[in-house]
Amino acid sequence: MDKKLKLDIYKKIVLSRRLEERIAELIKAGQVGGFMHPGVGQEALQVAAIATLRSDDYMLYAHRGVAYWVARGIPIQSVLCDLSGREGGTNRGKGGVMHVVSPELGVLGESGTLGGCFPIAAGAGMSIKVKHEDKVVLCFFGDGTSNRGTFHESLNFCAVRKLPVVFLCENNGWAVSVPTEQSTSVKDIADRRHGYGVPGKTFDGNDVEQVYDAVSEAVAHARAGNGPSLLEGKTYRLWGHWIGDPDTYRTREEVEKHWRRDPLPAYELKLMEEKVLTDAARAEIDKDARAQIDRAIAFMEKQPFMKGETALEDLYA
Amino acid sequence: MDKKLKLDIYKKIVLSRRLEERIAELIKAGQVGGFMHPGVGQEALQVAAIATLRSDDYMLYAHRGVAYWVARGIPIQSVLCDLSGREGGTNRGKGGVMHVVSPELGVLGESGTLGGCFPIAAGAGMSIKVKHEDKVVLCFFGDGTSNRGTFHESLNFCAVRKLPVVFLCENNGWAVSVPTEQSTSVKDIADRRHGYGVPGKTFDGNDVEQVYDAVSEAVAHARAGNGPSLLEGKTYRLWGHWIGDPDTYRTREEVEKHWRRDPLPAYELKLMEEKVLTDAARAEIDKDARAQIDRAIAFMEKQPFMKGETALEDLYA
Amino acid sequence: MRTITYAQGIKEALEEEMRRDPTVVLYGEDVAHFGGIFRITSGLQEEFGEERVFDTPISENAFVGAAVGAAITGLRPVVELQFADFLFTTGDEIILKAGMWRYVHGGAYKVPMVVRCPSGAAGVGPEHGQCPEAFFMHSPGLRIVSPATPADAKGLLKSAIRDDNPVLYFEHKLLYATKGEIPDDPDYLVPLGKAAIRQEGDALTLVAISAMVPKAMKVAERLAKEGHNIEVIDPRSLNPFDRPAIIESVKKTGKIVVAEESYKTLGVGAEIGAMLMEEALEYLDRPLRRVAMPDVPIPTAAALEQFVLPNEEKIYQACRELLN
Amino acid sequence: MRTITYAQGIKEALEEEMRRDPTVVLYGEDVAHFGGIFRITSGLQEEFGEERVFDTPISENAFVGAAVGAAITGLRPVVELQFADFLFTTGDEIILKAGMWRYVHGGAYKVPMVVRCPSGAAGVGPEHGQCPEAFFMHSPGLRIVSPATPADAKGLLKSAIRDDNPVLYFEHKLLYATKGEIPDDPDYLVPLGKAAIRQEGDALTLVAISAMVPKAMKVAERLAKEGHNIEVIDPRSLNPFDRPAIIESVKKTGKIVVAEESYKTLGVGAEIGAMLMEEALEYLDRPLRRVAMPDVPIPTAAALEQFVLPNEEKIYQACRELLN
Ligand SMILES: Cc1ncc(C[n+]2csc(CCOP(=O)(O)OP(=O)(O)O)c2C)c(N)n1
Ligand SMILES: Cc1ncc(C[n+]2csc(CCOP(=O)(O)OP(=O)(O)O)c2C)c(N)n1
Ligand SMILES: [Mg+2]
Ligand SMILES: [Mg+2]
Repeated sequence: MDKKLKLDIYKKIVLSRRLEERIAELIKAGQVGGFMHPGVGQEALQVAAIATLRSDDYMLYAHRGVAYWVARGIPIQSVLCDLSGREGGTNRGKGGVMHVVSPELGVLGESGTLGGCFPIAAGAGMSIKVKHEDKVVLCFFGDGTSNRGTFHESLNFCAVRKLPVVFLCENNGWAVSVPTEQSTSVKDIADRRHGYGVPGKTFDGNDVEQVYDAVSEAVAHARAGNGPSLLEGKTYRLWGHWIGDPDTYRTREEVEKHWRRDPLPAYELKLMEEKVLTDAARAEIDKDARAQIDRAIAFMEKQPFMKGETALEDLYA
Repeated sequence: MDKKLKLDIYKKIVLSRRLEERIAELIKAGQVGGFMHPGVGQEALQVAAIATLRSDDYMLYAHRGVAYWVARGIPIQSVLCDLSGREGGTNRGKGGVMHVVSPELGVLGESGTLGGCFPIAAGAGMSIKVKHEDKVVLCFFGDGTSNRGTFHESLNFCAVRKLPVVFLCENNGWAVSVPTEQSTSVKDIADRRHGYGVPGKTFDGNDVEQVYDAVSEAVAHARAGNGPSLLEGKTYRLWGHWIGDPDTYRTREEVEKHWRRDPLPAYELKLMEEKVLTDAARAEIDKDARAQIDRAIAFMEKQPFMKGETALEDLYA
Repeated sequence: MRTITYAQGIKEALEEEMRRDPTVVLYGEDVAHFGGIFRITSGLQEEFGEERVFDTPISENAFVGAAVGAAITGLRPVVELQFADFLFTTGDEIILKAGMWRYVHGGAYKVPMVVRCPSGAAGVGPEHGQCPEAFFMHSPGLRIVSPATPADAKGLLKSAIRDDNPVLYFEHKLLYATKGEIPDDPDYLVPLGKAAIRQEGDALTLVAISAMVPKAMKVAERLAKEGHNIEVIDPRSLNPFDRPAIIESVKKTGKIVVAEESYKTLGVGAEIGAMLMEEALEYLDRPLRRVAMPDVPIPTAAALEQFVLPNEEKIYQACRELLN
Repeated sequence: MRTITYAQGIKEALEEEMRRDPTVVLYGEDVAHFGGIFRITSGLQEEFGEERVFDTPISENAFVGAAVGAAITGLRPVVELQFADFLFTTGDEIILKAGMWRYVHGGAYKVPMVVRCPSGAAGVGPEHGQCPEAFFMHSPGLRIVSPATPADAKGLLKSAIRDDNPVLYFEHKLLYATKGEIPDDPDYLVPLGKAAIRQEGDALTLVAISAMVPKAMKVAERLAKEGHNIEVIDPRSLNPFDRPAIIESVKKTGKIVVAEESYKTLGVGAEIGAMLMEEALEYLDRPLRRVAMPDVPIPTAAALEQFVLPNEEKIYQACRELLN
């Protein structure tokens, strides 16, 4: 990882974090609606993983936060318009923030039913293979989602057909109120790779370099035509499951402990130590992120709401 | 395994084999209809596994053959009536031989969609646990069926809730025309246990003692409250997928090779060597099986066909 | 008489039936410790223990299918799906297993189970906001209920739990907070298959399902002020379906509007229309009007959602058209 | 004109479209080496290679869902399910993914895919013998076709493959061996959404779907001999659904019978009845008659299956009743 890449990842983590903070304020103030699952604490995993992709690769994000889109370069103003149901979003009021999309950037969209993503990822892999392309598909999913049957069917399908799909589990320890160990029969979800004879590993999902290395390796494996991998980054959901979650199901101590492992200050510190980042640059990046967000919100607020009757459009091609 | 048990298993294998041969004749002669998937070659696995159960345990059989029912003691005349749509069957013309059932014997029935069995087995396990019983559930399934998503969901569910379910794969090398290695990402399906942290093993499914030992161990584990296991017996489907299958997809050499591993003569030989079986007893057992079948067919032929209007019964309780 | 909310009605039914019958178990995602994402089941695990009230993995096939396995071996499972839409992830388990296990095995087993399905558009888009009753009304072997009031929420759920057949119980998310009276009788049951005449009248028959019922009542009020006494029928249960109640009403009124939140094509209104054409054609003096979702998924943005959703005004207009 | 079977029609459509368009791929259980359990696809792997024609694991969720993923990234997958009933195992993939991926993402993607679904009772019981079209007709975003003749089997499948939307293609098992004429035109297409008037007449409208069409034609012949000239309409496609064709016919005949193999409640006949009640009430001089499966699963034993299945005699009786 060169300096430019590190800084780029850092900036995107900062922008994601600041954006979610603002979105939470907007939602709490009733200024936007939207069914938003915040990703605070998981941005390092999301941004560093996406940084391994080529611009023509495909990705399927999970329901957790904005960092996937920030990382891939979807304009944040479009995300805000999706959130608020205004013109200028990516899905014309249809899918809200659950279905942000960008065909140009290979962002295929999201399945609102958990586990719906796996077969879609397999299918994108299938089309890469049939067309003899050297693209890959990166498919994010949560620890809880790894218990859906589609996980099994798709892993097996991709393995036997050697499809270029990287399955990346964001293990944040919880599925809404249910701790992973209570719902999931293995400690490390990447161990499920033994059921499919595919490579993979478990790593610290809050450590940018570990993420980048592991995902790069899996992406290279896929791109070389060697088939799928199953990866798992251990991370933590620092906020509630959704904005407004009473979050009564876990102790404050547990959450506190994980705030001390927050990947944003951790990466900041690391980059400072490595002299990639200075105090001044840090302040600049933060300021710039906030300014971008201000502009995007200003843009959003000027956009008209999508017209009701457009509900009848976009169904059939 | 004592002598009585060995002989009992042997007799049931013989009866199953003779019965399928007769059913095949009846079907080919157009005397009965029925959607029959013969189990010839897999009877050792089926009969020996079921021999490990207690009379109050539950079982879910797969779609392959009659040996499950013979082993569990469902009268063969009832099976024939199910096959031919006559009164005296177990399901009153509703499910045919796909849905032979016996609540008294804990035979819960079959799911016509592959993989539908796994959640049902999990549910029976759940009820055992809630009622603090010490029963177990034995759930048969094919290698191809192990690729259904319900397999994954149910294994995980049983593992985390420690439900007394023994999942037993009959790996016969084929799913209709598709060889296992082409559809399945692991060589040994029991290896998938590593995705669920449950015990299990792969063994020779044509060897009565290996089957009996492995299943006994898993049943004891479940009965003791230690949760599910995933077992796999390697076997072979000596006949076509269904009666009438053109069977064009595999070489005669392959099939011939497996006929030389046919578990029926193999077990016969073993029991003769062990002096459990004599030539005279063998002839007697065969004769008795044929006589039972003759009687059952005679019974069946005298039974009236189910009346059409009963189609409207048995839907709601 | 007490006043309770619809959510409370559901919870009381669960508590009472679980106290009454130790074979009733309750499970689903987040139902135990957290008390369910709609907070219906809080406190139940404390009272009934971990074996009878528990959280499941995100494995709808396994846990819905497990209800069938549990039901045929002596339990009465009540399963909570987080959203009714997730029924589609369990098509095999609901339609081919729950609905048919008894039949294909010649009546050998009973399948007493309830699947609780929070339904209804509420700003949550196409995969979390459907009212999919009609899909399952087409499928043999299932019972289907869609209560509209707190009393029915309670009384129908208690009946559903006691019923020996699989019941899909649709609880509309936007009704949870609504209030209503309920008799004190601790064994208050509402039978499956009996429609409620919410208001008697002879000018027109308005059939309203689930969250459409309160809207229909407002329309009835408004029309009453305009001199039209309409009859409002809440079928409450879609299988069994109280066909005679609707037919009798139409014989009196000659006019019918059906208001529902399902998609229009082959929504519940389609069956009602066809049934009337079969059995009451000579009594019909005006065309059928169906106020339903147009045949598009439910969009997320508020303006779009409002555009497609049936509402009081749309129901009113449909009635007016027939009354003119 | 040539004479071909329905099965051949399907196969020719696959071959021609795969030759024409390299993005068409075909897969499913046993379709490649074996040529499919109904032997429709034999030889296709030899011609098009392992990448475009392949066998899948028994993983309906994965491979039907994969068709959506492949379709949005530039392929035109044709998936074979072994039995239409297995659609229920893929409810999420069909209804919420294939049907809605385009919509929820604001039209960003096209989803050109076809799922071939062998349908119909044939002595194989409730989980291998259904005609489940009506379930999916209720669901937005899907195209649904049910050809009844060899020419339509071919022409509709070719159109389905070229269509940019997900199409469920229901091929009735008992029609595979039926024969019929087909134009030589190598680009013979039948448009989705256009009903075929199989016979013109003004005494009664008989709408027949899929395997009911040949039975309806026999009934028409019989009635013609008795002096009644009935009109037989084969909708061919259920989404888009050619409503005007039926409405126009009924305006002429005033009487309608619908014959289908779906369950009666909320079968296709329900939508037809409701539609006519909305749009042609004043033309209807006799009640609707629906000849359909009673609301029970399809039993396996021949006598029971025959009892529940709609057949020529039942259709004839329904028509006679209205004509008297
Ligand atoms: C099939 C299905 N079941 C349940 C849900 C509701 N749901 C949404 S997010 C969530 C928790 C997911 O947990 P996990 O996969 O660990 O992801 P995380 O939320 O922790 O990021 C649940 C249960 C859903 N959307 N789809
Ligand atoms: C969900 C589902 N998909 C496909 C089928 C059709 N089918 C019946 S048996 C069979 C092969 C099963 O293979 P396996 O599990 O290995 O069992 P075997 O037949 O070899 O005993 C198939 C594909 C089905 N019944 N259900
Ligand atoms: Mg999680
Ligand atoms: Mg097999």
